[in-house]
Amino acid sequence: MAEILLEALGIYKGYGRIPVLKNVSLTIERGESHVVIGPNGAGKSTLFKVLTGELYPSAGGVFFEGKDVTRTPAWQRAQRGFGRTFQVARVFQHMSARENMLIAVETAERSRGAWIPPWRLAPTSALEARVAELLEDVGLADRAATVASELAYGDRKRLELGMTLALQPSLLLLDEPTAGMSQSERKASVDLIARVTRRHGISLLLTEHDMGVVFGLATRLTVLHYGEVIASGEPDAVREDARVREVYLGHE
Amino acid sequence: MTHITRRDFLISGAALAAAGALPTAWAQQRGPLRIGLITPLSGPQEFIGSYVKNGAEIAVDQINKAGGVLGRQLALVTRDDKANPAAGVAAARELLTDGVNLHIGVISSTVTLALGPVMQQDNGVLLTTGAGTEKMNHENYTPNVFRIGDSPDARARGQARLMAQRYPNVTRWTGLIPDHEYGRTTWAIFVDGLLEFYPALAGKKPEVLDPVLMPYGVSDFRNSITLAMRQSADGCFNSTYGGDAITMFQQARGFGLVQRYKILVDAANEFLIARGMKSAVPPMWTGMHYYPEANKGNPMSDRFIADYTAKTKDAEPMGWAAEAHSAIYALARAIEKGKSAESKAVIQNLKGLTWDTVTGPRTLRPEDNQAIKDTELVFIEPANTEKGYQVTQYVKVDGRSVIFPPSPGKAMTFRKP
Amino acid sequence: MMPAEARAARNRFLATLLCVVVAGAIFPSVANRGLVFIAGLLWINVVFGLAFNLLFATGGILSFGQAMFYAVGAYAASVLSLRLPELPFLWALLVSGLAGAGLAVVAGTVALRRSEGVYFAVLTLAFGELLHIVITKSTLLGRNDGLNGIRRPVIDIGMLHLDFSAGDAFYYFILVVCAFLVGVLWMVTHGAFGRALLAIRQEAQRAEFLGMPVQRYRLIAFAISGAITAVAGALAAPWLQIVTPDLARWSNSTNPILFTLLGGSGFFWGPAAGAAILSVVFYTTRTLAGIADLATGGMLLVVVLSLPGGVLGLLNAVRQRATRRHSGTEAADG
Amino acid sequence: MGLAEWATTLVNAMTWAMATFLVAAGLTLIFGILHILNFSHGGFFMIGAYVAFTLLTRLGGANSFSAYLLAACAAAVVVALLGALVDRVILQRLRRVEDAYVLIATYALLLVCEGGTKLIWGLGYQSLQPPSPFEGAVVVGNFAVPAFSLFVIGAGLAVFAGLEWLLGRTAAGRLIRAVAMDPWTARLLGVNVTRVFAMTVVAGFALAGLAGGLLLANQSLSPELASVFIIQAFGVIIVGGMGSVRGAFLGAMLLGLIESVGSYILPDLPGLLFFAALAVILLWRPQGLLGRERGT
Repeated sequence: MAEILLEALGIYKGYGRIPVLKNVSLTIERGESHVVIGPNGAGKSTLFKVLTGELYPSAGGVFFEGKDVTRTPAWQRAQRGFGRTFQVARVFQHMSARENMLIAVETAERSRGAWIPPWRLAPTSALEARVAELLEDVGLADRAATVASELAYGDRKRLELGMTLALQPSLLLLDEPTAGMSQSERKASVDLIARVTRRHGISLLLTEHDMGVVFGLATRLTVLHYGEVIASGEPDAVREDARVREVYLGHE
Repeated sequence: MTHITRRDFLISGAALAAAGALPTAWAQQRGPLRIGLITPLSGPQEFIGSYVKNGAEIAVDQINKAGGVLGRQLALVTRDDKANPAAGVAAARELLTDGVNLHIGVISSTVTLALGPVMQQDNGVLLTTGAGTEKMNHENYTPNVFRIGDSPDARARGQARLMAQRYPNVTRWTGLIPDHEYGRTTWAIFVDGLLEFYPALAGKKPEVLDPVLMPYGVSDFRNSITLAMRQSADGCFNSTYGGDAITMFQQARGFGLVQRYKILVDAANEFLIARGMKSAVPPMWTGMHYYPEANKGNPMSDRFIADYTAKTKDAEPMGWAAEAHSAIYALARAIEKGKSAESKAVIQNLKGLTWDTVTGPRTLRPEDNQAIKDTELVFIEPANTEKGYQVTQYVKVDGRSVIFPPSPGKAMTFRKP
Repeated sequence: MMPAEARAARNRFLATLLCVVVAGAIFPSVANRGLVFIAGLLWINVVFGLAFNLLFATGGILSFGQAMFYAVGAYAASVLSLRLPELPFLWALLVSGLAGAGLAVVAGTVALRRSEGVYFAVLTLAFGELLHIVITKSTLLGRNDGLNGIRRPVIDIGMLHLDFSAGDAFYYFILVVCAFLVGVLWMVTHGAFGRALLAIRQEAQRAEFLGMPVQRYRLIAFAISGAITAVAGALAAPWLQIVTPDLARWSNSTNPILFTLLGGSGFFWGPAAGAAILSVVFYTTRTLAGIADLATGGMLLVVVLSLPGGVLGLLNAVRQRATRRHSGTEAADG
Repeated sequence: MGLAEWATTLVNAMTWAMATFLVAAGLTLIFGILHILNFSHGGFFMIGAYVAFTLLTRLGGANSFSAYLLAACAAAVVVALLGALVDRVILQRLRRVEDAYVLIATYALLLVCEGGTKLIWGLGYQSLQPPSPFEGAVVVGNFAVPAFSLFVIGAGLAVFAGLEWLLGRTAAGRLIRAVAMDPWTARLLGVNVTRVFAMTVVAGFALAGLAGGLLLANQSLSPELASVFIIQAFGVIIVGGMGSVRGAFLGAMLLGLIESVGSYILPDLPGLLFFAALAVILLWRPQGLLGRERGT
């Protein structure tokens, strides 16, 4: 059995009196692409927030590379190798794609303990090269100078993904990476995600609605229903699972 | 109010024009002799500034009608010091480099203290018309700054002396003292006076209680009033001022505080409290820069009141108006005496100058630039007049009998109980 | 921003700064000393405003307590010059800066728990009032009377012996130090740290998930602003030769905000322009008895309502329209 | 201290508290809905006081209780109209801009209030004695309470009760609370948010005017009055939790007690404990007693 990268044990989380996650546990092994699915309100986003450190669970623990990170603030998780994108792409709207990427690269440098003089106006050529390379990676080289707010939605999502890759994460957490995309864009971004994760040997956790995307990427599926894991395993196995068919695919 | 303000605006506009238009040298020689009037024309202290302005303008008009000084007319160059040191220094330095070396006005202590070094460095002269700080002729004495009115020691010791004379049996004293430097100083001086004059004049040793410290600039004095209610004193010295004083006495009425004292003496509110509270004013002695009734028959005073009433429809100006008036006359006399408006000569001739004012003759003490004048006190009582109050007694205490000897450069020292 | 552009931007800034300094340097020879005094205050106010705008425009933090840093600096310099006259003034400046930074860290750690807009403003305002009370109650700081008789310094650096105690010599010292501080602020704003702050301002959560310690960065920005403001205050003390507790009050905290909004927060030089305009306004209204409050208030309202981009924003718009019309006519001609 | 002293201290505390609450109520109401810290609130409180003063001195009846109340209501109406004007001309235009602009706009408005007051009513100090039923003292056993203190306390409680009813029990109140919770959703549900905002501003200003009228006999009247209450009112709403009327009520009573007890145990440092308490509370609960924690 491969090494466990991220492990969540008995997560409970509720807003006020309403419980959202009830005793949720899941593991992500190095190299796998783990997709969490579930109908709206199943608690996918909340689970996602707990794993990334945006929220802390009311009970249970999160372990990364064997270390307890349950209450580690998000920025420290990011420095340890979490890479996270948002359902609605979040980038620095008033900066060009290049500047966005530069921020990510410089932050990554700092996280690695490199000293960047606060007063340095322009990045070193090394960083410049890295920025260019990343933009190339996500296919935005030709839009480097475009201000983020003027980028097409799909491009913005890819920019965000690229910025996350700049951190050279060991685990990539994508919240509905293709939400709001056209079919063709979906296809493209699935390929992109598959490519980069494979190239850099990045493990993947994502929540998704679109079944095409799910079965295109997943090496393991976890099904969340009303805040509980009702099935987890090989995609095909899950697909055959009676309860899943009943509660989940029934909804399709 | 509106039309006065517009008129002020026009006047100062003209002054500005005069200041700007005339090339300095020429102005110095033939044009009007310009005198800087630096005083608050905005912010909370504008109220005081308005009296200073009117008083000075009246004096200038009077002197100009009489042919001016050394044949030259006087012109005021007015500046707003916002009762703020930065604005005051900026105004003073502007006027000084513009050739205006003689200044009056400034009633804020901090501005006065801030202008001391400026006047010294840039060879100017300043006559303050009501700044209360004792530091100006002690720790922070400079030969260029004069006070032509009451010094805090003359004022508060004069009040203590009067108390010892009039009320020999009132020997338990307390104070209602705002918790700032000026308040503490006036109390210390008043106590010093009690300790000197009760034994000397009443043959009794006064008993001085801890004063009740009052907050300032607040809406509620009831807690402090309650503390005062816990004391049993016969005499009370009030140093709270203006709006605070009115708020305090108004709230004290509900407690019946003032009735507990046989006598209440107020440091410097003149008619502020009386005008504010009308028939609700507590009966009190209060210190005045100038009380017209007390100076009836002094032609200068009578004429001042006539002109002031004509100018403002107000027959009972606050003392600052008289101070400004006296300051202008002091400058005029000193210039005439030395036949020169140069600072050096003016300072020389101000020192030791005796000149006539609305309060009678005053003398500027050469050692510390402090005027010696009589301390004027009035006793105010509620009355069913249309003003709601009336003055039932007034006295002048001889300034020489109460003022401390000069000690420029040294801090004041007081008798302690 | 390509390195070439970076260099261009830096040179543009240095050129502007040079012009300002030169103008400032020749000013005393053409203006009366009242104006020179006001100009001295103006340079200090320029720093006061720019340090605020580092927080506001770059950091997205609205501080309503800048006066406390100004006051801490002014009082630190005053106490040092009165109690330890032998301490070189440059050291006094340094200590003042550190005091400002220290205070900023203390106040910031509390206030940044509510860093969103007006909450932070109110909390910082409260801290300013607290400091004001502390000053009025402490004898070392001269209570309500403040501290006066603060002498202007004589500075010895190695061979160099500079006497600023006489006349207006200290004006030039203010000018130089302020130019230096403006330079520092420009670097902080446009350098890597400024970039990070700007990113945080635009999308704090994204920045956080990139691994930025967002709150720490905000605190650092607050400390830098506090330190620089305090040094500005320390320069004001010997220039005024008196410091009073009012320096710490919220009425003083409004000043840098006025400068910034008046000049235009979107421009690095905005607060400087605003400070200059306000000085001119106050100088020209200094004799308007009775209506100074109305005039100031009215003018502010007009600016806030009709010039959200500030005066520089207006000029910018005008220039752009001009160029557009120009190119338009060219097109017509061609 | 003895029972009588405790009682006096308590009455003083409540008087301070209710007077401050009267001023703070409108401030915190407007903040709660529009997230505007209205620096000019003190200015309009002052204008309310001047309006009531002018009515009572010109039309007479200065010492009749009903006339006093009527004048206060008139002041509330006048200032409410000014509020409507301010909302129309200034605040509505600043809905979309950053807090700083609104803050400065209200500060500028404060200057205008002060300047205007000086022009209209002059620079001098004035005051009005309480209506005859509330002059003098009420003697209870061995200690006397100023009758006007009781009036101030009563007025404060009444206004608090009124607001509680208005916000809790009426349709308008429900609307206002809905908008306060989440203007976006409210707009989605077809609530005319702009109107609710305007209503709130008018109500807040009316409260300022009412406070001015009710507290007319509490302190002296001069252009300085604008700034007299503002810091303690800020203190009260910060402690209580910005935007919460109940919080302001609690905060006022807490700080009032601290102020009173403080003046008893630290007579040489009047007012210091108020700020000390403010500092401690800020360190302990920056969001205030009833303030909503900031959402993550």
